[in-house]
Amino acid sequence: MSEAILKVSGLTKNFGGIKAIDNVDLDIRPGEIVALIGPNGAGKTTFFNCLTGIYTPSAGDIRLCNPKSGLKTKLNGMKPNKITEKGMARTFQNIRLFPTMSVLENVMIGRHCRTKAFILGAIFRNPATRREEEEIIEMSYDILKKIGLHKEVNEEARNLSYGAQRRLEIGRALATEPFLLLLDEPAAGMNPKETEALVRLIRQICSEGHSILLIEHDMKLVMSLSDRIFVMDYGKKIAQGTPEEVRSNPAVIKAYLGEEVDA
Amino acid sequence: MFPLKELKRSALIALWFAFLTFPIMVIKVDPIERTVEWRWDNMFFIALGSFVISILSKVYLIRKERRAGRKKGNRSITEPFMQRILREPRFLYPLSLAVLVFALSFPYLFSTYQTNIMTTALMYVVLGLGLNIVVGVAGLLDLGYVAFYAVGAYSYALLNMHFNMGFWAVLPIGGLFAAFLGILLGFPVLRLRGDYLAIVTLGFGEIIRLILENWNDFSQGPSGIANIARPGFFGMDMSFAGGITYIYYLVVGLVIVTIFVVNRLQNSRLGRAWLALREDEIACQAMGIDKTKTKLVAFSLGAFWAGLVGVIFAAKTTFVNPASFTFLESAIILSIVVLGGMGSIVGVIFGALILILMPEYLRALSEYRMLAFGGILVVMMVFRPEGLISNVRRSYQFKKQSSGQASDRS
Amino acid sequence: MDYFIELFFGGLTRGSIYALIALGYTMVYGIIGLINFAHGEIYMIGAFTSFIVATVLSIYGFPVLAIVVIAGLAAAVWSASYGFTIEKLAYRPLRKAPRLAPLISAIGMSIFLQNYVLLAQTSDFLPFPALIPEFAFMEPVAHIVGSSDLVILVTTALVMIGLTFLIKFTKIGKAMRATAQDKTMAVLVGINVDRVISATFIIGSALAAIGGLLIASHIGQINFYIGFIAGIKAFTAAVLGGIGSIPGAVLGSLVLGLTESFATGYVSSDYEDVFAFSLLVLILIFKPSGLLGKAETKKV
Amino acid sequence: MKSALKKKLFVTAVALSFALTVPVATIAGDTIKFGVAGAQSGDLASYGIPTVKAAELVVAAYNAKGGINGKKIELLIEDDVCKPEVATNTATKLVTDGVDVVLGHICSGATKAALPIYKEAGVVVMSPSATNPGLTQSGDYPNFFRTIASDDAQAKTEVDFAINVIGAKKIAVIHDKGDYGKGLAEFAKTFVEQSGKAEVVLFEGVTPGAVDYTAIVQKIKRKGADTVIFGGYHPEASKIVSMMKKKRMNLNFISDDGVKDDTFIKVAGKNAEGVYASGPQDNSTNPVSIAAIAAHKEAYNEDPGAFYENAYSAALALLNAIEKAGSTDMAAIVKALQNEKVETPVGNINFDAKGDAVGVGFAMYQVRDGKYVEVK
Repeated sequence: MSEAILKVSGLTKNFGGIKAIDNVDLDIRPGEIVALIGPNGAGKTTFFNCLTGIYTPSAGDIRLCNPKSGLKTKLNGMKPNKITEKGMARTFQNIRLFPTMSVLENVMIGRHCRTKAFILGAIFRNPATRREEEEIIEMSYDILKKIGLHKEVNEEARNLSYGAQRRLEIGRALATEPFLLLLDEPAAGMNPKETEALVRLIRQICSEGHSILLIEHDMKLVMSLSDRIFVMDYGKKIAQGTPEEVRSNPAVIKAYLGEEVDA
Repeated sequence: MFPLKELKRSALIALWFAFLTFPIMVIKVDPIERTVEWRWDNMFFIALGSFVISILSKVYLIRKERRAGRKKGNRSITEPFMQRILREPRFLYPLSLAVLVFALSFPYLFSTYQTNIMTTALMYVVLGLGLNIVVGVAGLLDLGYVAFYAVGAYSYALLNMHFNMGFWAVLPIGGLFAAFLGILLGFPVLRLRGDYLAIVTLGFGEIIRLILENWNDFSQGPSGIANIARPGFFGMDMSFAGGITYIYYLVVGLVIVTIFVVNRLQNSRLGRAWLALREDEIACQAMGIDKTKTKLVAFSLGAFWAGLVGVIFAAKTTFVNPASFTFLESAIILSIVVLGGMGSIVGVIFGALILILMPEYLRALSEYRMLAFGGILVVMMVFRPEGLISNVRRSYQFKKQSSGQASDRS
Repeated sequence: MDYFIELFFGGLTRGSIYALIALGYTMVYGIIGLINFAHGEIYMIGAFTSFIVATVLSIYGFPVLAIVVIAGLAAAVWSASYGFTIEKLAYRPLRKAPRLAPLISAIGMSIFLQNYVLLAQTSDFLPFPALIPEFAFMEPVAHIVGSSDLVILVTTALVMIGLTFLIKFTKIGKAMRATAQDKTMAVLVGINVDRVISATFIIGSALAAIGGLLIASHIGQINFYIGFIAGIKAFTAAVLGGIGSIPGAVLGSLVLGLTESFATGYVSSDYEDVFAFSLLVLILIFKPSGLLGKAETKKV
Repeated sequence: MKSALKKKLFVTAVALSFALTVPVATIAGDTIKFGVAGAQSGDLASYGIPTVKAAELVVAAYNAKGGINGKKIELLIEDDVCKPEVATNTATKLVTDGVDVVLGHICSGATKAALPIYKEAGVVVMSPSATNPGLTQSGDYPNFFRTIASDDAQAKTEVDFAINVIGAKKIAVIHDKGDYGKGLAEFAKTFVEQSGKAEVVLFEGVTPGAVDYTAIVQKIKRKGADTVIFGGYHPEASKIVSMMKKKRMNLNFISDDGVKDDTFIKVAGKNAEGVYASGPQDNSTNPVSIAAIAAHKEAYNEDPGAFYENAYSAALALLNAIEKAGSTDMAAIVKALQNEKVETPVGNINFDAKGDAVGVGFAMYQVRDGKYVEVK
């Protein structure tokens, strides 16, 4: 087995006196689909925000290792855009598309960190810029085809259906050419048919060489898709392992049952 | 028929305004002579005026509702007239050509005075387009834009006075100075959000003006710098009217260049990043866009145009003093952008022409013109909050089968 | 030391003056997120109304105390009416509009109101009657703190306490806080948001009017332009203290007033405003949401 | 009130008709085009409107006599709001309309901006109120004249008075950071320093419109000044004077033409008592001045406003020069202005080579019992 592409050790995040994340370890190996589950408020999204640089972790270590170049980077304290450049992209739980930009442009934004044209290039449109622009459009269109939105290229993103918006977020993240994709509740609000299509899409993306870390509440999706599962509760990691292992873990059952009883 | 209920409502509104304006409109006191003048006729006019306006606006609303009811469902087909013209090249090109021909023949059709006014208006077009990059496209609320304008103007005034530098040499320098200052200021403040940024830029604009006012050794203080050279044309000596026409063409040229550049910028990698930044900063960063750098570029590019126009302003007026660079000036340029339609080039052009030419032609209203100006600003915003002409995003055409064959039109 | 104390009290008075206007700014901003540029004009209208009423009453021979009370009430009532009307006409239709539209509408309203008063009254400066009497017991310290300074200081303190009480403990205050936090939720729990916003404008405007009366009486003159300059400063103060926060507005105003006073006293009044704005920039760089503003938590 | 409104409508209509006139239509020669430019709206309108009235009265009187050399005089009135950038438009408009001479502009900044345009067009300009010394002393504008003395002359009058008459030793020079006030204050400072008899203990500007002047007043006290020389306009002056009274300070307060205005006394009330201000020499015994004021009272039923006499004088001087020169050619008019004396409300004047009126100067006044009284 090759080296982990993401290795998180002892990650802790405090808000005031509250430990939203408490000493969590996690690792992802190339080609894996890993799920992060846990009851509401367990700290999953906070965990994502720490990974992607939106929050600065209070303690711990986040290391990213590019499987192709073997380049290792410590992500703590890095700006979100730098982290994306390093090859880790994400989607958001509460969809954050660019609402009045077109579907195609949303994906084109994802190409930003992989392209170079600047002020002078934009003004003079020299051959290099033009070529780059064509490549951006081409590649973005290919991604739209992959996620099935190529018929809506010029539609404003806010006019898309909920499921389509979620897919567009994935497409936009893919455009940044990540080797690790973080999906925050990608199936939330989808109907069963859309969920099915999403599962196919995630499998396809994974088969194309992107590793995936996802947060999800849809247990059926998680169990059928994931290679390994990490479980969090009250900011702590309470279990990890294959779907079978996790399913039979008493701590996990207690966390979920406890939640159900409470509700 | 007009319902009675609405008449009653309008009557109540009239009463309310009669009450509201009572102390200011009706009573006029002379505290020295200790006399009071009761101007009851004013109350009558106010009541009558608000009654009529309230009825008219109600009629407008009712008709609008009816129209909206009829049109429900096919909104996308009845695209606004202007939008269609802008989207269709077969309309846009001939129209642009006609505008260009008109602009070029303007000095021959109208008097020197009219040309001079038009030059001023066109300068504001460029200022508006520059600020549009900052506010309209990148969404950074800048209330101190006039500072960069002042930097450009004083660059030329000072370099001309001390080193006898010519207009053409200073034109790029003034722009670059302003852009540099934009970076310098932007660095600490651009991480502020929304309205905090607004007040800091406002303060910065005031600081620049106050420095110009107080630092006599540097800027000659409030009495300003006079006798600034007009722009030359290969050393040619020009008559007075010739000079005005010349500056006019110069500004027309600058407008064309600005439109070209701003248009290209908007439809580039950078322009997309600005738009994305305006819509969602966090998502933007997560997509790998360097927030600070992108904002700084927008800020300093906007400043660059202000600097250029500042140089032209100094050359045109041949005199600069700090009084020309007050907050009101920033507010007017901002109004141009918002009124025209944020992010829309054509909108900004319209906005500038309307806002700058309006007070000139409102001169007939003499002392009422600023009142009208303020009122019109409010009314326009209430009726068209998204501006006169909203931005037309570029659309892309793809041939059905092959993915790569992308052709686009702007 | 004497000089320091003099400057300190001078700065305190100046800060209190800003605070009376800044409170309205901060309330409106807190609730609808709008920089209400016309607020300075409301203050000006308050000053004018009290000027007109006071002069008329004094011509008809009313006693001073009655003049103060009636002029103050009239100023509050009319300013509140203007605030209410302006919100309804120029801001309410724009509540769902793009963010900058209400701002431009406010700038337009500010220009309109200035010229309205200019045309209906005069462009000249007018002498404002001294409504605040010279207290005999203040005479020994009059060279440091005058009677009007005292009244302004006390009023500002009372207004701040009253306002804090109103926001914390009354029904309308609670509704205001709810609306400020989340408009949609406020509607869901049965708060009439339109009513609350109107109330905010009414209260803020009435405060500005009281400020108008006190300040004009302190300075002794008014014209149609006083609102603009005072408004910009008050707004700066509100932002400095953390816009949306009531104690913040007062603290910001006092800090601004003291800074200006000491800058003039120990450096030069040439650069008084440069100091004021530089302070603002510095504070915002290190504390991006002002002195007492709540740090914006990024919700992702 | 009614007639004033009618007047405004009339002026408006005139201005409008000019705005619509295409310049080609006007053929030079049938009339003498007499331009009037200055602030006629905005916050400085009160300084510009009296000039318009003076021009109207003088021109009406001339036309009633049959004009000049058989030509009627036509008024072209333009507003510049006292803003330099607007003033260039105003000047362009007047030049385009074929103006022969211009009475204006009112503010120094606007005048400076407009002058090059008139210079190139060969138009003589005479201001009733632009006092910036550079306008005449720089020698840049051979076409410029004025019927008011320049700021440095005024500052000299103030300083001489402060030192020699009231025996000031420690002088605080305060200004309003404006073009006029600061320029004046700088001259005052220089003159005090040159005299060697007194010292400038403080030289600072206040922000116009600021809500409170306590700090600067405390600073004046701390510096131990016995006299304040203030350069600026009356609103700030009355605020400072009142604040000084509030702080129980009793200093000599000397100010300028911008304060020698009855509005100052009205606004400052009893705090104004004892304040000194320099202003144009008293012309109340001059028959031309008496006639000019009487004409204004008859036409408008009120006392004339600021710079009325200067404007009246300028209009008389300009028209007299055209008459004497027998043409509207710039060189001829300039020569006539320099050589031909003319009786005006500000005295029997001609102009020196730089453009300043010979024999027009300043006198000192003091507020006594609510009135400005000349101090001899």
